[in-house]
Amino acid sequence: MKFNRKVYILLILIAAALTAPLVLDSYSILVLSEIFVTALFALSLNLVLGYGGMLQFHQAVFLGVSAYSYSLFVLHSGSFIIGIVLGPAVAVIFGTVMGVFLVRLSGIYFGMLTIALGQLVWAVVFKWYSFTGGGNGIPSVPLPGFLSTSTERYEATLIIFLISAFALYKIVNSPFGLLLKATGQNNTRAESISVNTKVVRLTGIVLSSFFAGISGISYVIYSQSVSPDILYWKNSAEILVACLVGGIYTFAGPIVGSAVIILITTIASQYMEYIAFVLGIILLVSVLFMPDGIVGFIKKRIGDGIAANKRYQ
Amino acid sequence: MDLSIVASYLLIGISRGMFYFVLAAGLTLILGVLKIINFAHGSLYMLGAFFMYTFIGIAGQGTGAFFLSAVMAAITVGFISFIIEQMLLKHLYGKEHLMQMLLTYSLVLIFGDSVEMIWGTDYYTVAMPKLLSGSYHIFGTYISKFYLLFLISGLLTVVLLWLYMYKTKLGKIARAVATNRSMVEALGINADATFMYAFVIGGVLAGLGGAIASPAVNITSQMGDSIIIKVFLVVIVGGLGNIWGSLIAAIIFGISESFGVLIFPRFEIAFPFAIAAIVLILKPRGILSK
Amino acid sequence: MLQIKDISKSFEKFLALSNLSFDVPEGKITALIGPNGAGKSTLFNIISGHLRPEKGKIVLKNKDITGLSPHIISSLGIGRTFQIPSLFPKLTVKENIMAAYIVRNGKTFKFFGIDRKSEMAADSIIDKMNLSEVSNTPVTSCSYGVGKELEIAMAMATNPKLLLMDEPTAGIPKTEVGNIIEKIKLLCELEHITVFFTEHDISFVLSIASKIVVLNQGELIFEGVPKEAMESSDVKEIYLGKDA
Amino acid sequence: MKLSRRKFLKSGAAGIAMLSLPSVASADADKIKIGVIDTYSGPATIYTYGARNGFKLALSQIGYNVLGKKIEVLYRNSRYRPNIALKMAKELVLSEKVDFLVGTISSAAALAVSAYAKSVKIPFFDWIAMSGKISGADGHRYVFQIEVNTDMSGKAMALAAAKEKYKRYYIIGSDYEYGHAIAESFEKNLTGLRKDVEIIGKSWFRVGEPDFGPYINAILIKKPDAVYAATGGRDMVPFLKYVNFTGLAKKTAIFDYTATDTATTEALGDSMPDGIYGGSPYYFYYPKTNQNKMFVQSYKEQFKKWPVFTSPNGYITGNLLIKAIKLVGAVDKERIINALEGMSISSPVGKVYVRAYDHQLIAPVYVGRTKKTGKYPFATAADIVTIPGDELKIPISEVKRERGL
Repeated sequence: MKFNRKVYILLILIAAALTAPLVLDSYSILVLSEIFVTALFALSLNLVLGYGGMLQFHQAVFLGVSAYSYSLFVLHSGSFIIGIVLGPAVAVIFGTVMGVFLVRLSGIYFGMLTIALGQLVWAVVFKWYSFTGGGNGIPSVPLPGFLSTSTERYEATLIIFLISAFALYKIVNSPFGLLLKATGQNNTRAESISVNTKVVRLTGIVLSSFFAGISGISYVIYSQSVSPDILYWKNSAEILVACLVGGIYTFAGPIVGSAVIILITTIASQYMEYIAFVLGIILLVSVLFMPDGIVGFIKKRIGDGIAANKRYQ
Repeated sequence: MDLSIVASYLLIGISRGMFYFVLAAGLTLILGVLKIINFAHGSLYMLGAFFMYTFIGIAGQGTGAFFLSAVMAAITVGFISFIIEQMLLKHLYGKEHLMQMLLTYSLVLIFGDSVEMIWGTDYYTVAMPKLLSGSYHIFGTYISKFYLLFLISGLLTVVLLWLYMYKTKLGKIARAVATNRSMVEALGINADATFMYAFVIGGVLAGLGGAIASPAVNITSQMGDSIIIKVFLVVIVGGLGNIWGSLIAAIIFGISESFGVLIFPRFEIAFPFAIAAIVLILKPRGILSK
Repeated sequence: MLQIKDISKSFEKFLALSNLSFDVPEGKITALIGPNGAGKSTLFNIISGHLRPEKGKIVLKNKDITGLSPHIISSLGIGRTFQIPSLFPKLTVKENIMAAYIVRNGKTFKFFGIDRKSEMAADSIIDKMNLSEVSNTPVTSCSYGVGKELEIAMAMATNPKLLLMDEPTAGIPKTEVGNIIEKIKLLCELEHITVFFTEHDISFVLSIASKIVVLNQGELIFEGVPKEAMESSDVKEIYLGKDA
Repeated sequence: MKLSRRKFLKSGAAGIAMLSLPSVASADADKIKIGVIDTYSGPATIYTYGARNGFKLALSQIGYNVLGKKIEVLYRNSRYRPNIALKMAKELVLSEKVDFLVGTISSAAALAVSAYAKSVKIPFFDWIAMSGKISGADGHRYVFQIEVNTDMSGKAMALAAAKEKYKRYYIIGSDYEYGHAIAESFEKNLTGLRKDVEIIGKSWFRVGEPDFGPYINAILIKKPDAVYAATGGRDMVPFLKYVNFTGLAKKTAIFDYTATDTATTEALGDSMPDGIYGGSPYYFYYPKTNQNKMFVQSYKEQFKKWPVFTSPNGYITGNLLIKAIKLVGAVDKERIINALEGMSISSPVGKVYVRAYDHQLIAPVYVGRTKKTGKYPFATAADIVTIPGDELKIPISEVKRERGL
């Protein structure tokens, strides 16, 4: 197998991430696992946003529904394995039911419906005091035995992220991925080459809700508590910002975006009060000057670089 | 329930609806003309209330001072919208709508914190002007005079918007741009001017909404959040970009809420979202569409 | 091959097509001509399923396809090219073509791996249309001409029985027009594809079409061979004005 | 498995996160670190600054030093969001290595931080959030409730209401944890004391509701003898403003916990209606003991403001902690917790103590009616009745039942 420079760097990074707990203090490990949770969540959004070209303004519903399903199930029945499977399953059910209605619309209407449906789920979870704990949510969610120490929890979020990211990468580069991208870029043309665009977009939404469901489980492992906040639309807006800052038309964009946003907010929150202001400025600068995001920007630089030295060879 | 109670609820419902319309009109105008959701609309509403607090501090407590401050606050927010449009939004017109919407969301984050930097984190409240405090004894119950403010500003908005849209050249172009922008540009008309006016009028209305609500609410950086979600839903039900549709939807929301206190069970907060979702699914163009 | 049976279509008050009937013979090149706004694009959108007619039927080889959704009509063998090249901007030329093959090979829901068959098929069309040099460049950075040719390549990839071409020579410099004509002839004779294209430049039509259908304000003015079209007074009237 | 060359590098960007975070603290022995998490923006600030100032006063009175160790206090603004409060608690414990956690006006945040404190065995003092679950159902060894909770305050208001002649009550409140908890406790206690009392209606408005018109109109139509309003920190002032300009206070008696508290009356100024029944664990002008006078005097000197009902909580929290550390003679958390259990302390509201079983502060509630006496630019509580803590505390058997033991 011929490996090249890029794959080596990747393997080094993964090895470093796996061994991080030996090197870093426990707070940095906690922040790292938050990054892996958010990065997977952002990747799941970007499947429909960047590739599928759909304005999904409320992806947090799928993460929240999965986290709540796991927590409520485990609290009442206690069997972890079923809980872990149930989370993404419930997310997929929500993804399918919402998707069936969403694919009938496009553009702004699609976006508005995601907000309306998402906030409907938030309102029910927020108000169903007796079942979901209402505003308090579930302060402490039991986890399986093998996730009792923070290092084990960190490794779990990392492994979940690596496997899911690899799967998503494969999907994005699969025949289905190509058709999803095509439908996202030009729905009419896709129809005229016999692509059933409604079904392709629906499949995209369902897949994205599945991976958001997995990130919901990863979230519970990381935070060990759930509150209706995770279902509020602002949570979805924050992840949208992460995708854009990273670059929505690249695979790694959402990962880099999530890492940058979380690192900046974590470091900033230790020193200053106005984190939202910082995030706002970053988003403003990205939208105006770096619409392709950090990874898009770098790729263009390398791309021009290669093209440039080709001319001189 | 006897007739007078139903009448009292209708009056409260309509005046609440008028308040929602002041905010919804601006949002749907921007949506129709610029084809983007202005997430910053809630922040402009909040700014309206903060400027109102500052101007009332200068102008004093009299009723005349209240209305002067309200107008000043609305104009100030309109001016801020002008700067946003000219300095920021204008550069994105060719680009995808997602970028423009994310730009407005960045303003939500920036305004939220800058308000606390400028006015501090204490919270403010504006005293109710004498003319409007107390209540009328009509329909056998007490209707607070404050609703007068909602009614007047709502009607004012209806009239001014009608004049702008149907009686001014720019308004007609704005309507044309809303239906088919490329055609308008093909005829050599500069659509950008209508974008600027739509965004500024939207800002003025959001500021006015904040100013007239200031006596009744806590003026804080989070005040925009809950109301704006409601206004989004009014715009959806009314039909994106359809100003008169949002007027009817606003009144429906106002009345259903004011009766809701008596009838709806505890899940009352979920109903507006459900209504909006259903309307979007069945009639995406809103209740007035054919 | 394709029968248009008294199709009518109006947009609110504007009557775009009024009970239009004619048929497109199999294995031939048929031209649909008429001044701008005659209803050519509207008819194409009705055939391809993007618009629904108020009245009338579209029959493809005695199968009524009126009102079917665009992707089903396309899968029944009606390919389409657009007046302004409508492609997948961020995908490469090869990926644009592969998309059509993936659907054709039923690999739409293949979530992992690569579809070798589609890749090879796409490569062969790219060689045939000598687009190999731009094969891996995203469409956004390709020239207008490449876009036009890619449209034709993608149409061929869907293995259509009937190809609707919306003004194939639009925006092409005079020198290149011959190249496009060759490609269309190649499609018809070698690949046995029935071609039905719209055009408003008479001279180009006469050299290639074996049947001409002329529209004006949504009504059928003439249907027949090119030679007769030249003599018909009605046709002259639209093109050359009253006193011709 | 051939790793495809081109794009896969990008998904490995997790490496960027490898740079270690600037973790500030090294757990040196000669410093006591306390992490305070609360909401320091928006309407809650009139209460959260009060608690913080009381706490600062207690610590400044011992020069931020105990047993020769310097006391360092870190403040974090959780902006009323539970998941942010939890994240900051983790940052304070793991990165800053704090010895004690203090905080939160929001009950949801208190419950989340309390659960985390239990898992990392760090004592957490809740000084404002009043939900009965904090020391009750979700109580544990590492949480201390230095605040009269909803069970006790609801009972105090019920005791006051039972003395009055009102029979037909209408309950209205903010639709979140605090609103429901205190309304439930009030209803349970009042209907227990007075069999003739009847609840004729209930309605709940969203936190941050801009227009109370319909809710007040519904009350006017039902014409109750009295209204119990369960309004929390963020709706208290706007709600009472509406009550004032609709004249509701003239037509029906109104009971509202902390309506008579200085923070509320000062914020409302002259638009505060007279005659509102309010309960508060503290007023700066009552009780008229000299310890309270000294507390008020040094508080006003240092913070230029009147102390509010949360100020003594902060002050008591500080003094309890200092007394326990001195008793134990070291920053040994387990022994400090044992010392705190049952510890009593003299405070601006007289002698108060921490009940051993559920770490709940047992303190009195003073119920009075708002009156603009002209002595201050805002209304104060008139004809105050003191209800001692022992009369309000919930029997331990009840706490056990709540915890399902």
